[in-house]
Amino acid sequence: MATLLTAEQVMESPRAPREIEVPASTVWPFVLAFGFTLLFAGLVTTMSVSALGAVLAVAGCIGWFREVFPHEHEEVVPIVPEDIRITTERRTVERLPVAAYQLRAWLPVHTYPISAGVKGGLAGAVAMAVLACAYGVLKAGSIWYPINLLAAAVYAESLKLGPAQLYSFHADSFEIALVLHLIVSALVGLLYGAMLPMFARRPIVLGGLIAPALWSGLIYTILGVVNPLLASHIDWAWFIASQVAFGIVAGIVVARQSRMITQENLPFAMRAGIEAPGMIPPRENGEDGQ
Amino acid sequence: MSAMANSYPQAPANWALPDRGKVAMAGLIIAESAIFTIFVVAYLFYVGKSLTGPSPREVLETPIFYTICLLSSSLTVHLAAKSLARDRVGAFLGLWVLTIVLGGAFMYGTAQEWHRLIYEHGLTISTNLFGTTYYSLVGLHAFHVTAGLLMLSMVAIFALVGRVGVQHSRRVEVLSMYWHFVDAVWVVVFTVVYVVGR
Amino acid sequence: MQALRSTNSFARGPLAVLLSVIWQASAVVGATSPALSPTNIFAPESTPAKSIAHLSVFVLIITGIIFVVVFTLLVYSLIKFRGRAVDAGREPAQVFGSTQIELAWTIIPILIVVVLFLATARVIHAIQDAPQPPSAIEVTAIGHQYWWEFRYPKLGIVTANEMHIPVSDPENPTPTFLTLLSADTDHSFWIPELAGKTDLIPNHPNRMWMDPHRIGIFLGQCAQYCGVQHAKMLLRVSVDSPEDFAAWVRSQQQPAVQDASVETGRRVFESTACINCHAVAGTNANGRFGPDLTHLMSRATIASGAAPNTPEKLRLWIQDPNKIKPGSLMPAMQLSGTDLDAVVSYMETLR
Amino acid sequence: MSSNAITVPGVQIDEKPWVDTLHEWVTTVDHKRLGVLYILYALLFLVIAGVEALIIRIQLMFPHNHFVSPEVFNRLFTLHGTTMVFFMGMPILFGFANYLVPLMIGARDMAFPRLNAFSFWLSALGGFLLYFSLVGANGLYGAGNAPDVGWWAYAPLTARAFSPGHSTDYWTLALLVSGFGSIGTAINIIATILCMRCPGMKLNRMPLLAWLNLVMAGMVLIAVSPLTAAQAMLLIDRYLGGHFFDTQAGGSAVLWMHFFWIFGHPEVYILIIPCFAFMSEIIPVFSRKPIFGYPVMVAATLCIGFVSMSVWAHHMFSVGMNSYANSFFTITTMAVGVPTGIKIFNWLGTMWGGRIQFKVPMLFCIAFLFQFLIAGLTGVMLGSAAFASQLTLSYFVVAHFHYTLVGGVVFAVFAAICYWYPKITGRMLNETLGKLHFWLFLIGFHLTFDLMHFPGLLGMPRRIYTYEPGRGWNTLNLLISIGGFIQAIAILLFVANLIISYFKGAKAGNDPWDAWTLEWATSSPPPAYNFASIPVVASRRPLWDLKHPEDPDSRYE
Ligand code: HEA
Ligand code: HEA
Ligand code: HEC
Ligand code: CUA
Ligand SMILES: [Cu+2]
Repeated sequence: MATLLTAEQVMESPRAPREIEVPASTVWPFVLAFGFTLLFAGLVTTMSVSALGAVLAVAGCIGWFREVFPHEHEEVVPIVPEDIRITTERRTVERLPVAAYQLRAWLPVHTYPISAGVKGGLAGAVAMAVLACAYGVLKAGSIWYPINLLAAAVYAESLKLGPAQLYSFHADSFEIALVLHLIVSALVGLLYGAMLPMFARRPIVLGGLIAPALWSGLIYTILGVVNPLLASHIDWAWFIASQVAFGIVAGIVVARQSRMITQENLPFAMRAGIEAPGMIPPRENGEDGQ
Repeated sequence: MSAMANSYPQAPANWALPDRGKVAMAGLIIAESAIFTIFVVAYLFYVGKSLTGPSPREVLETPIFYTICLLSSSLTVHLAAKSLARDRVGAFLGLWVLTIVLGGAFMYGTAQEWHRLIYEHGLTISTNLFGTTYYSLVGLHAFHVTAGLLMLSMVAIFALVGRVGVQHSRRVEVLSMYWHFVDAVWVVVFTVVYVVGR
Repeated sequence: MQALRSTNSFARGPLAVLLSVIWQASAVVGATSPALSPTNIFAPESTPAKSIAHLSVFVLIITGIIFVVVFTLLVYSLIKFRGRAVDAGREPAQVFGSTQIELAWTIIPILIVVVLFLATARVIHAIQDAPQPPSAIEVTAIGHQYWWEFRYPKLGIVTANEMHIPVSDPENPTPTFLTLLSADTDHSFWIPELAGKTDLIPNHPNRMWMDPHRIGIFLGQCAQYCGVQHAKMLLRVSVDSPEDFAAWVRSQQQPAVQDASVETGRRVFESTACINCHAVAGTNANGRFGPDLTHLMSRATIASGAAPNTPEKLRLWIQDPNKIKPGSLMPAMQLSGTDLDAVVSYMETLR
Repeated sequence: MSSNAITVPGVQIDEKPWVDTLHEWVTTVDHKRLGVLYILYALLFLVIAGVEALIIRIQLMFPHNHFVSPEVFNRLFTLHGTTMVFFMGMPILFGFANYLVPLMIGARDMAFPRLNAFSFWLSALGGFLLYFSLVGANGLYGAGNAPDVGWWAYAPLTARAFSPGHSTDYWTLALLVSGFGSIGTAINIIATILCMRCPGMKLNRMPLLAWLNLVMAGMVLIAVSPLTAAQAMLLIDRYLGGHFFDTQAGGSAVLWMHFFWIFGHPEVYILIIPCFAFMSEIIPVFSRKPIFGYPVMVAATLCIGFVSMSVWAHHMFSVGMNSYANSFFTITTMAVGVPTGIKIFNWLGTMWGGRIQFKVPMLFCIAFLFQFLIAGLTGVMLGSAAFASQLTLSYFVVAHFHYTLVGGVVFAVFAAICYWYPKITGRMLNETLGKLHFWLFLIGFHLTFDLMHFPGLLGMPRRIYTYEPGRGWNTLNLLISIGGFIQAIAILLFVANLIISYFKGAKAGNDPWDAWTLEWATSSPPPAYNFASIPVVASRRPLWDLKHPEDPDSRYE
């Protein structure tokens, strides 16, 4: 609890000071600054200006030094008694609607740990990779095919691969594709982890179908720019299937992580983990906070 | 108004904040480090890019002895500050003066090296890129050593007339922070100029 | 569009009016048609400029979507949560934050950034690391304070201010590769419809290329501040058909025309300081400080576009360059009236 | 109520002889007075550099216009850019930091009051030194000896060979001198925030303004120092015949670019972060809600500070770096958008569910949000190296940075002045004049700088004193110039408002906005000692706790 005193209280309080010492005004910093500037100004005018600057600077230094040594020069200012009002007209504070039994300051208690999302994302990544490679083996006849295509997103060398080389192993493409795949999957997983509890009704539907559909639509529109090689070789049915596989696996893994409150009757504020004052009677030790 | 506390506020019992002198010196050191970094980068960038001689390999000699002087002055200044904190003013004064002597020796070394470069090898700041970067970097450091020596000497004078006591120990510590910094910079400058730059 | 509708419902305040005007105006002007300007970056005529324009539209769309979304949120909350008189004496619910929401609006932008980066990185690579085919034309462009020097080392041509290059047929590409040098300060080579800009920096040779798909004159100008007359360091690139280009090359390779009727002019030229700064192939004038004048009359403008190449302007220029281009590094030569006329006539024979 | 005249312009000052008043202000070491000095001095330079901009705009109204000579034009944009960044932007923000930080953390003064005065005078005299170039040497004719190398002063244009005389030296020395001042102030701000907080004011309870100024000051240390070093090198070149940037002797022009932008980019965040701080204080108060996501806001600021140290070469996309460097600086540049976006979203989150009061300071904040959004997005376009190779060095860049600097910094500064004016002077600003100022400035701003994007897209380079007709730039430039004059009228109104309200404004009382931070817990203007008794706090909103004792924040922290 913050405390501030009115001036009268200060006056009444036996330990409160009647007057306060503040640093005394002094001209020396100004003199030093002026001398310093003249010192430089001499370079663009004449040397005598620099000489004057040097003299002023030395004087400023000495003056300043004597201002703080042996002790700092202060002057005394009497306290002017004043009536400071700290008050408000706005007396009523509204509350967010929360479930009746959730009498907590921090809402809600149960949310996914961030790691849950990442785990889900990585699991989804595996599922997606399995499907993509399956596609490579079944349809294209080489497990490296989808990997080379993915790498072309960043790696312009891959763009230059002829049709034949697309089917063979390239260490650089492989590394790039792997890193890219893992990073994006982890990020998307994190996003799922954060958003699923907010839209709690059917996590798997949301994460497994709606999100992949949105995502695929997005990719569909931008792929030509981001990865033209992939765009020209893509099989959209398989692509969407692998997105859905990602979503479902990620959703399941996230949902498994901790048993969270998914009651849909909870207000959005709680599902979104909004931090706000609760409806509670004051805590006993409320005074010291933290 | 009912909100007003009606007792004089009590500060939290363990309310301690860092010393402002030290924080400020740390800030200054950060800023100075950035300045030195730029000069060091320029030096390294131009290594071997001079269009004319002389080159560092031809003219530089490694100043081992003076380097040792400067580095050991870090130790003496530390011990001096410690002595003052324990109120042993005599020891403080001795060590402090020793620090100044060591720093002075270093400056003497630099002066000698410059004299040799200028008069024996004709290398000045405008000779070539090496000259420009060398004198700037080493000169910037020498400038800092000189400034440090001036401040150290001032304290020494006050100490000699008996005006320095344990109550000034904090200020002296701040000054010694600066001196350590100047030494640390020398390690970098030394490496860059006399090891990497050749 | 969504933003438009929500602004209309907010039509109470002048803010709304202003915003929708801006929005619509920018939509109109944003659909920049090529006719708008001869230096429109959205009317590309060569591969590098085209891939940049393509990428630009993509970036504009993404940022446009971000704008619409955030703007809608802003306007919505301004309307929905504006303070009302009935709420006097009440504070709204005090909300401190939400980790999940923060996470969401951190990750979505990260993903967007990744996409933008990938799209950009590939275009950079495609433009900057393009190999030079053997059929390429090589030009060395040298920036001088307020004029351009063009050298065609393989063809033995030196010219100034107006560059000629052949049109490049996609079937049989003849791109032009430029080496960019500077004789004094920084400059930047910019023909918006042909390629992005690249600086000309002393001690720092640069490279760029273009493969124009259309015949015509392309305009541009120096883009990097280089001194007093940075503004009048204009560029003209003439993209010629292969035949025209070959003809141009042949004519440029000739030494200067020797025309007996302007003998006096030539003598004045060769006996004044002109020759310290200018070269005319086949004479004793071989200065390099100013533009090569061997084929001066083959150029449509003088002083890098500061004036059209007409006898009057040429006369004015030689009399006092500052009248046309104040700050230009060519001094007024103080020629007498007759000498001046003679020199101008001489210049006019340099085709 | 507050009838206090010990500090800051008060009624009683008028009764003293003016020499005494002057003496008081020159010798003062009070952080509030120094803050006011900073702000007034910066406003003076705002008008000076604004008039320079107006001359620029008159010259560019029509193609082939002859209002000023090319030499004068080049001096004008150099002075305009340099002044606006170094003698308007930085000082005004330092001024607010000086005034507000001690009050907001419950301190009696800055950590080093004398250093504070010294730093202020260095900054101020640096500005005067720069303007002395107008009368130095050649006198006033043709703008005298003023620097004409642009505010980045690229080498080798600054070398003796291309810039004889002293014009470039004025630029260097003025920035060097004020740079020392900036470093001094930054050290002072850091020491104040770390060492002078009132009891209970833990780091995680500090107002965001204090936090953001801490980050800003840290960036000043790391960013302004390289500029100082580079200036020292330039001086060595120009006075001692060194070759750092002498391209004839093997020196590198590109090295200067790197050095300048290692400073220059963080510099723009130094300018914007305190403005973020104003947003973070003003938006909550007029939305009647605490800032959304306080810890995230702090983290995002630190993140911006860090990342912005590694993006400098996005100003050099036309310089001819290899494709890897260009890609690297593309990703880092765009990455800055993420934490910045977080901040924008958090301000929206703060407004969401609040009760927004459209007072003048809040109007400026809303305009800030809208404009900074666009400014940031054009920044992202410039950050895409390939796109940037078309946009860079064109008027599109000029539009981008005026959107950030005027639409961002100047709007935020106006918000801050309108918000804290009652605290500083004890009087309310006139609301009607304020609204008029706001709308006029908004219209002028958008007319000028929205349209400025298009000449850039149509190939108009920056820093040209005149241009060719027939390129589609004419009408746009005319409208842009008109916008500049509307801004000028708005600023005139604002200045008038400041003066009139100072004498005629309603008394403010200590807490006119019903706010929650400590500066509102003392009288307006505050006494020399700030607080009669040092406050003790237990939450981020100490005044909320006092106003709602039944429901204090301290309970939830
Ligand atoms: C206050 C000053 C300020 C600020 C804050 C910024 C912010 C940014 N600037 Fe700007 N800039 C300048 C001042 C400023 N700039 C100046 C003065 C110059 C020119 C100097 C000169 O040449 O004279 C310049 C020049 C400049 C250039 C060089 C142009 C050139 O000369 O070629 C570039 C290039 O990348 C750039 C980029 C950016 C970016 C990416 C940001 C980012 O910080 C913006 C981040 C904000 C957002 C992106 C919007 C909000 C975010 C969201 C809503 C989240 C979603 C968004 C995404 C996922 C993208 N700026
Ligand atoms: C904080 C920084 C800031 C601010 C606020 C401004 C504000 C303005 N700027 Fe500036 N500008 C820069 C920073 C800034 N600028 C920088 C860094 C550059 C780059 C320089 C370089 O290239 O080196 C630049 C460059 C620049 C150019 C490009 C020059 C060129 O490349 O050729 C232009 C052109 O229009 C311009 C215009 C304006 C205008 C019209 C305003 C207006 O918003 C100004 C409004 C203010 C006023 C108008 C003052 C009010 C006046 C009065 C109250 C008095 C009334 C008097 C009369 C009417 C006579 N600026
Ligand atoms: C000190 C050097 C110098 C001298 C002497 C000089 N010039 Fe020039 N001249 C230049 C420069 C530099 C330019 C380019 C100016 C510009 O475009 O900014 C130029 C440009 C020209 C042009 C235009 C060329 C073009 O392609 O646009 C002509 C014609 C010309 N000079 C003729 C002359 C004549 C005739 C004389 C002598 C009477 C002369 N110059 C003397 C330096 C010189
Ligand atoms: Cu050459 Cu600008
Ligand atoms: Cu930048």
